[in-house]
Amino acid sequence: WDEPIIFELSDPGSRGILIAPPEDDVKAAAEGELLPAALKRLKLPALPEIAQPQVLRHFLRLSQETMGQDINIDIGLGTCTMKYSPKINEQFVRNPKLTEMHPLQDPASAQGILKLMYDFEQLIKEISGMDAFSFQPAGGGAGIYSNAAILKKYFEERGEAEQRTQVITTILSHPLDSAAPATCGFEVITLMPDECGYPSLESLKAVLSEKTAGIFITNPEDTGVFNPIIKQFIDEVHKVGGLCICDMADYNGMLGIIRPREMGADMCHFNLHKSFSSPHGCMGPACAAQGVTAELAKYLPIPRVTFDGKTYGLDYGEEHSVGKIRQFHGVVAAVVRAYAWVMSLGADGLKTVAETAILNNNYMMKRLIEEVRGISIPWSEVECHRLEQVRYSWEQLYRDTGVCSDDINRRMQDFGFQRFFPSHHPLIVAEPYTPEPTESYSKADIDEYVEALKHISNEAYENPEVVKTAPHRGSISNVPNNTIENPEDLCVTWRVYKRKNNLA
Amino acid sequence: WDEPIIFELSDPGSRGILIAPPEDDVKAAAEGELLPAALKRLKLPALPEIAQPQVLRHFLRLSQETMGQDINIDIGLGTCTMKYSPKINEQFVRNPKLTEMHPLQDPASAQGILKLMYDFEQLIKEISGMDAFSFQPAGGGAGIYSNAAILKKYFEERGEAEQRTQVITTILSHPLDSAAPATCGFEVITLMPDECGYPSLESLKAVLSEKTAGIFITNPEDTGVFNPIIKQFIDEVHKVGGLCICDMADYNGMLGIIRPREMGADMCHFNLHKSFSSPHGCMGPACAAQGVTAELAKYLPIPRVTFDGKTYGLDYGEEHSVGKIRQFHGVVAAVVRAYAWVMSLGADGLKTVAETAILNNNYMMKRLIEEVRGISIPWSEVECHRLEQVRYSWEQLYRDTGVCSDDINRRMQDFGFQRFFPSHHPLIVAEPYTPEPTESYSKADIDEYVEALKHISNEAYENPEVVKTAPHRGSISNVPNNTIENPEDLCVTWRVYKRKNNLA
Amino acid sequence: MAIQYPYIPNSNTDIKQEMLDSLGIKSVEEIYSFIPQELRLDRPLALPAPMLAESDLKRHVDGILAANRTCGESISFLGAGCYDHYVPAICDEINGRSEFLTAYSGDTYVDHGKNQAFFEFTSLMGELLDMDCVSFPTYDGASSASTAIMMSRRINGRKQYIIPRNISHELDMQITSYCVNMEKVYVGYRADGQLDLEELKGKLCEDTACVFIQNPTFFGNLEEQGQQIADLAHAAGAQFAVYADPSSLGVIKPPAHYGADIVCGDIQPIGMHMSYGSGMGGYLATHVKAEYVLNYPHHLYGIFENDKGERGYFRSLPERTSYYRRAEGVEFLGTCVGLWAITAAVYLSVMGPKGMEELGENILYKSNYAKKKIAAIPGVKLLFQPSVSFKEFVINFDDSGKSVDEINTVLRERYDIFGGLDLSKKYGLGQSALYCVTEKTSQAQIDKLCTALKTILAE
Amino acid sequence: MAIQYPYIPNSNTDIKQEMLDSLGIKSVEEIYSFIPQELRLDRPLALPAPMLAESDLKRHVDGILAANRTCGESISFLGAGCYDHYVPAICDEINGRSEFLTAYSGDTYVDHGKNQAFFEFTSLMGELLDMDCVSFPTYDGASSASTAIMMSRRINGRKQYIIPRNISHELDMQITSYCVNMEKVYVGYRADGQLDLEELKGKLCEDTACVFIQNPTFFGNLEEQGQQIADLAHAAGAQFAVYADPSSLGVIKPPAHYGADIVCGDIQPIGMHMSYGSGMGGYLATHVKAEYVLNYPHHLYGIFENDKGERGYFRSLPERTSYYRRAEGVEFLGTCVGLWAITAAVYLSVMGPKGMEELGENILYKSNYAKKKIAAIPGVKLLFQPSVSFKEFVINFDDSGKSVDEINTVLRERYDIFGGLDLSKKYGLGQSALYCVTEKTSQAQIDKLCTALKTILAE
Repeated sequence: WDEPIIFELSDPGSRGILIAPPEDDVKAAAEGELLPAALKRLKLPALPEIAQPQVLRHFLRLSQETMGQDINIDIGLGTCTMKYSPKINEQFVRNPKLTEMHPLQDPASAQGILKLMYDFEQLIKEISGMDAFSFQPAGGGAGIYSNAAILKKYFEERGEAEQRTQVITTILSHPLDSAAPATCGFEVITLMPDECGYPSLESLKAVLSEKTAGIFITNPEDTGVFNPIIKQFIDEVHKVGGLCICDMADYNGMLGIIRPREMGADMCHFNLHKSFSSPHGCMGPACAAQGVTAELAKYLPIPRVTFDGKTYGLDYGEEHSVGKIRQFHGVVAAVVRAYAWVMSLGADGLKTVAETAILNNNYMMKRLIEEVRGISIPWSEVECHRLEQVRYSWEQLYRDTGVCSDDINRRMQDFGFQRFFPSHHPLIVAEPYTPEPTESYSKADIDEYVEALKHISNEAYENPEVVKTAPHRGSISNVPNNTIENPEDLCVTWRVYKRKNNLA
Repeated sequence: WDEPIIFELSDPGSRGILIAPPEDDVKAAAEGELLPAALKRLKLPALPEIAQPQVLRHFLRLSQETMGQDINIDIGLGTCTMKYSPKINEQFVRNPKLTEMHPLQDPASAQGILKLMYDFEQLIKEISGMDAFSFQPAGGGAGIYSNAAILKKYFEERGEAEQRTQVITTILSHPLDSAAPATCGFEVITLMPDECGYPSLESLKAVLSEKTAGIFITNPEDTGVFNPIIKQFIDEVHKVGGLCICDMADYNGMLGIIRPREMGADMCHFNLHKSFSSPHGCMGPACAAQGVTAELAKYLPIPRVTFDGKTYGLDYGEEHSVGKIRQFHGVVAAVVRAYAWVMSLGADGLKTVAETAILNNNYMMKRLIEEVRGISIPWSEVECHRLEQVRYSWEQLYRDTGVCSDDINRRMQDFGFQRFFPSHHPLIVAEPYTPEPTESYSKADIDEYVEALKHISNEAYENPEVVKTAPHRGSISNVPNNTIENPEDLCVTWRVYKRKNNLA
Repeated sequence: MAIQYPYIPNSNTDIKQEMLDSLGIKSVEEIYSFIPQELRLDRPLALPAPMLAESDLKRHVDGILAANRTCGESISFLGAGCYDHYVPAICDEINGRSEFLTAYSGDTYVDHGKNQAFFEFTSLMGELLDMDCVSFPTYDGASSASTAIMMSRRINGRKQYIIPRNISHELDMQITSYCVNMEKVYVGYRADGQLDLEELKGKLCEDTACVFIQNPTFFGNLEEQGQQIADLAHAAGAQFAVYADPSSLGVIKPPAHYGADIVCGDIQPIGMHMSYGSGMGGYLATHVKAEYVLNYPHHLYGIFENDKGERGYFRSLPERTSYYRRAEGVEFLGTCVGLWAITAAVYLSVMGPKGMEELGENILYKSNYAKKKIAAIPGVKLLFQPSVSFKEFVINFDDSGKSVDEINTVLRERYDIFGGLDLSKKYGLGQSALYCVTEKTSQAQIDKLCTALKTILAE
Repeated sequence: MAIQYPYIPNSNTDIKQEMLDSLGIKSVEEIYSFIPQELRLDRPLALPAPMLAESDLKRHVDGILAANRTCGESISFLGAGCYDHYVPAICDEINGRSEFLTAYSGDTYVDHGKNQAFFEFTSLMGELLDMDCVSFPTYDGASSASTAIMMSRRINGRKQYIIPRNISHELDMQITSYCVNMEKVYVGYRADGQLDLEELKGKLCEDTACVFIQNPTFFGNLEEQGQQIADLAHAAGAQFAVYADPSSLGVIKPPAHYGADIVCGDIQPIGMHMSYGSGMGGYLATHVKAEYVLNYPHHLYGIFENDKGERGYFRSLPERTSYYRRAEGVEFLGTCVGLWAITAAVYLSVMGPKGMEELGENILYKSNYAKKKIAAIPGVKLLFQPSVSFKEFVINFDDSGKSVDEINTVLRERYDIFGGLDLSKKYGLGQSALYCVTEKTSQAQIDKLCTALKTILAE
């Protein structure tokens, strides 16, 4: 489709939907103007005016130009855990019994959803080993932030807030394990990996002190490398009085195998829109289930769901809580989906998820390394243990052919695949590539995906131009010059674009 | 997408969904085998075995390779009345309050749907002027057949069944106005058009006799030509004792303007999946609302919905009825949609539908004739009145360039349009082309469509090969040799295809 | 100002004017002024005031439908041709896709995906039925049954069709409506519900076009003499047509295995919601022989391959059809149930062989359990014993002195249970009712029914 | 045999074996055996038995949700940040599309359609707000409010933010959670609900980063002194940030017209179902000036054109963000509410300027009607008169001698009405409740409420 911008479809005067006028009595009750002149909008907003079929067609076409997990073998987006979101769960969240619920209804009229939230808390407590959960954070970042907020509050209540100002993380933990504590006011110390792909215990010890508030750590790291001495890490942090916050966003390879409790975590978060199958929705709405130990439970955001053996309720007690991280109860729809997903699988099913994710990844890793020219795995010299994902490098291919990771990425689309995720910043691995073949893909899917990479690698060696100029079969072709120097050149609205281009 | 046949995705052993085993007590109640050996299926059906994400992906991809009205400017499919099917109406038919209704429930538990069916009958009675309706026929053909069945029954009850064996239709009426009465056992006489595009009164008179059971006539005819002397036609048929059955399938240009009652119809049918906006659903499910005069009401299929001023009921009286045309109550979902659609528009809105359909068509007709080389309109010599659609001819273009209507049709896809409908058989108009720009299209849509035709016409004159070898941007390219000579070469199942091609 | 209708872009006042101007006219009425006044309505339609706002419309329609009491809210034992099977979410997802929902008659190129889905439907049904030729589905099972019978006539030129007395009355009526100019001959059944073979022998003659049976029969029991019936029919030179429930075919022999020539039935059980009967769709299958193939009225979607190895799908042998040959075509062919074909394809793909087997087993166990438990209730008799039944069975209440109507009313009003279909009027079985259980019916629901019946019959 | 999970293709026993073989191992456990035993769970998870059949799962979850009583079933007057507006069917259609529902972070090429929809969201919001820069939306309005305040600090380096006492307590709490290391200063309001300008003047100082207001205020009345507040803030060198309800902007001046520098709020009212609070999403808008642009934490989807005239969309200036700069980035940025951005774009496209105007008018009329009618009930007092209110207003019950809690309980239990939010605990307004009406609220519902209140208060 060569679909115009929605404003270009406007026919002044057309209507996409009509609004009922107020009832006659309601209208009659008005005396004079309802708005003082000072408040009245003088000119209607310049929204487009389009009849309904044309609006529908426009957005349907845009949807077809979008590569959701449902429609492609979405192995490329590593660290994102692109897995199947069962369609039955969408029926649940689209049920008016959920959609028409106001978050401030009296709990007496919300017993269904409160029960479900309460029950899911019991499930995820067992899955994680943690003692209490909040589902209020509406995304992974918010989950980390909420943990940082508890960390702060915890030391405030202990009178150590002034002292414990430092947070430690690793460079290959998710960037938000650094950014969210920083936003919360902590000073962040970042550890670098050694030759195994994770920091040494010594490097950790070197930065621990009475200033240490805690450590925020992703394990496996962003690279898929699992830090096997995580427990020692955590023990060391505990020794200096700090808390340990485990980022379990990418938990898919560990369900039923490894729990934050056994690692020694004081806090953690799980992204329900990743391992627990709530769909990603073009980047949200999402939910981070924030789990803490019993000692820290009182600090969780309010309200918390309660159960007295008969009735479900809400506790709005503010005394110790960090307060609000998101309005109301968070993205409850994600909790509904995650609940349904866990209930559909049970203990054996969850472990099968993890083991299959690990198997898929290791199978693919073997094929890629053995069959695709120019690819390699950093930190695999000693031994190469990976769970559910791997960060590869196209450095060799780039040196050999001049084709870089980004070129390959654009070329993947021509084979009907979503782009791949290269790496978070900073780019420690050169020409990075981080796929994650979750349990939702069949062996045939993985094989098809590997074949495409082989094909592209061969192209790079034989006919690099075709890769460099990709995509060739996408909605648009290569768009160069996509960066701006001057922030005031930013053009994120049609009105600005029109002005710059002298359009009507 | 280059999507394999579903069987090719099979991984033996995989499951797409699991079925609950019977409860333990239920299982325990069984003694020995539940099925005698003679009844037992010995080998499971060779259905594919595929996990759910892969099944979903497969059919989603097939959906993207399908050009629904929602997604394109579907002007081409004339006589089909491709119009907008409002999305709100889909919410109604997907409401469990409808989907979970069994058709044989006691009326006491079905008052909602019965009221809606009853109320819609009142609406369409006024829209048509007819006195009674059945919504049982599940498609236009079934509606015509049901009318033929009443025609037969009517004469049977009058003792004239042996005598009145002939049905008259016109060659440019819908083929089923001929086929359905024939299936019902009538001898069909077909009138040919004169130079105005419809048969002369004389040609009708010449075939009328005491053998005449009735006339089945579409007006406007399949070509968009409106027969202005329809009333005289009907009067003549009535004079010899025959009944008149008007095919109102394509009623879109007449809503609020012309009614079968004023034409003098004894019976008629409306396709709710055309003018009344129920979606076409890849050819059904559909509904023909069958309308008759008071005299014929007792012959309608059973059951009929009744209302005693308080309660809605069902009358299963078989005495005069033609019985069953479809099981239960027909496609009630189409009635729900049509009801909602009519209620959303009202009298003014319906007339606006018709007038806009006429305006759109006449606007497009003017542009095509004036701007597109090689196109013409048969029967336009005397005067060219068309309501909501037109049958054009590409004969001139074909003579000039060798590019035929079918070539142009394939080429339309390259511009993002659904194919066009050429003509029903027999092809009286050479190189026919019958578009119908219903009220759902904007002027911009029509202009875009006309521009494409202009472009293709120019191509035909300048570079005919590109048109002849189309499509170039479709899911597949031109597939020659698609006809079979020997019926036993028919290959409508994968099992036969595999056998023929020696696949595993 | 005139209303600018959201569904009608060119109701836009300015644009309408622009278009009128380009045509050089002042009103649309000028375009149709050639139509005689006597044909034209001289007043506005007398319709209720419209609900122009979508929110009003929604409130209104939802309000009407709210008066329904559904099988999901109550406990239902209704079947009789329309069944409350579980519909996998993925079926609703696919048939709700805008592209499929609003496509129509586009062919090979533009609607490649739709056509492939159709081909997959016929292919999947071919496996389920173990037959090579399956057509695009028609309106409902009764339609396909009618065609099966008329197809027989076209094949052998004979006029009579033999149907059993344990056929659905509604199905019978519809066959009668369609099979005009043919003669219906009934054949009886024995106390155990099996066809009376002796009577059949007596009725078969050289004018028998076909023998038609339902299996399971309308009364739910399985016909065990399929092969004998086939042999008798074939010996008489007649076709043998079987109406089979696709939901049974994961465990029960497909008719082709006991000699059926033509197989038909309804696809509603495999993926379609009941929707007050909206979900019906008829399938028809035969072997690939000319006499059958050329006698289908329906579209036949054939597969072809071009030299690039791309596969495409075409309507094959269209010259048969009424679209090509009008009155001379094979019956008539209209818009049927394409969306249900796609949905059934999704259903069969997601169920697979094991799913169909488990479905069948589940239902067999449930009917067995329900029958046993109900048979133990005083005042109740199970008919057609000891035949095995699938999904449905007949309970007779004659000994209780109560009518089915009375019982069902109490069940509904007091227990929120929809009792089985009342058979007391048309079938000569006294006060009998046809009860249905599916995989959705739980043991608890069956138990609840039994408790209720026990109480009611003891009153 | 092991369960073959439908969601896990390679739980297929044979295929799993094939893959294990190709890796030369016997079990998956071998792959993760390098992980120390002490970290591994040495027992199966103690979870309830799974509901492997989709039909069981559906029955189970539907059964749980059935215990909810919804705002559609009852009559609700709850608002306070989450609103029961009508959601056009087309919004649900688009956000239910598989492609949008399950896409994630694909960029320019592969997710061209998604990115265009994002750009359209920001562009449409730009028109509604009359501002040039709008970011990808964040978690909720409270998040965007927090960023508005922190952005002010980043711009002018000051530490204090001034917020009015008529702010939502939940919003206030969340701002407090996020705006760490800043100082909150409250400013009061007058009896008519307007900000106390004198007090504001006294609080403004050289350490004021910004003045933040809600308009409409949390109590529903409109703040009429926007321009004066802006002038005072600007005179003190502070930013002026306004939290505005997008559903009001078809009739009410956008904050940019009375001097707002930063505008924020929640998009839930424009196309999102309430879903127990799931539908929230925060927008943030400013002018296109470097000091603002570089201080957004969010994605900014810019449009670019290549030499073929094709337009593409990129995340612009990504170096600002925490994804690029970790702890040094502007705040943190995570997965937010992309699907709601697309939905809001559909909503605004289908509503258009007239739709937004009519929506606003409808609500103005309804609040006016409801206020008048309620004010006439003995024992009831309307607060913050004579200020004009939009959608919400505060009723005080002190004169009635009854508590809001008592009243709401009776309303719910006896009349099936959800009364307004109880303000008696946090706001110092005595027994007061915040009532909300939207375009979905009918006159009949308001009348029913009045009748009920009259009866209850007279008891």
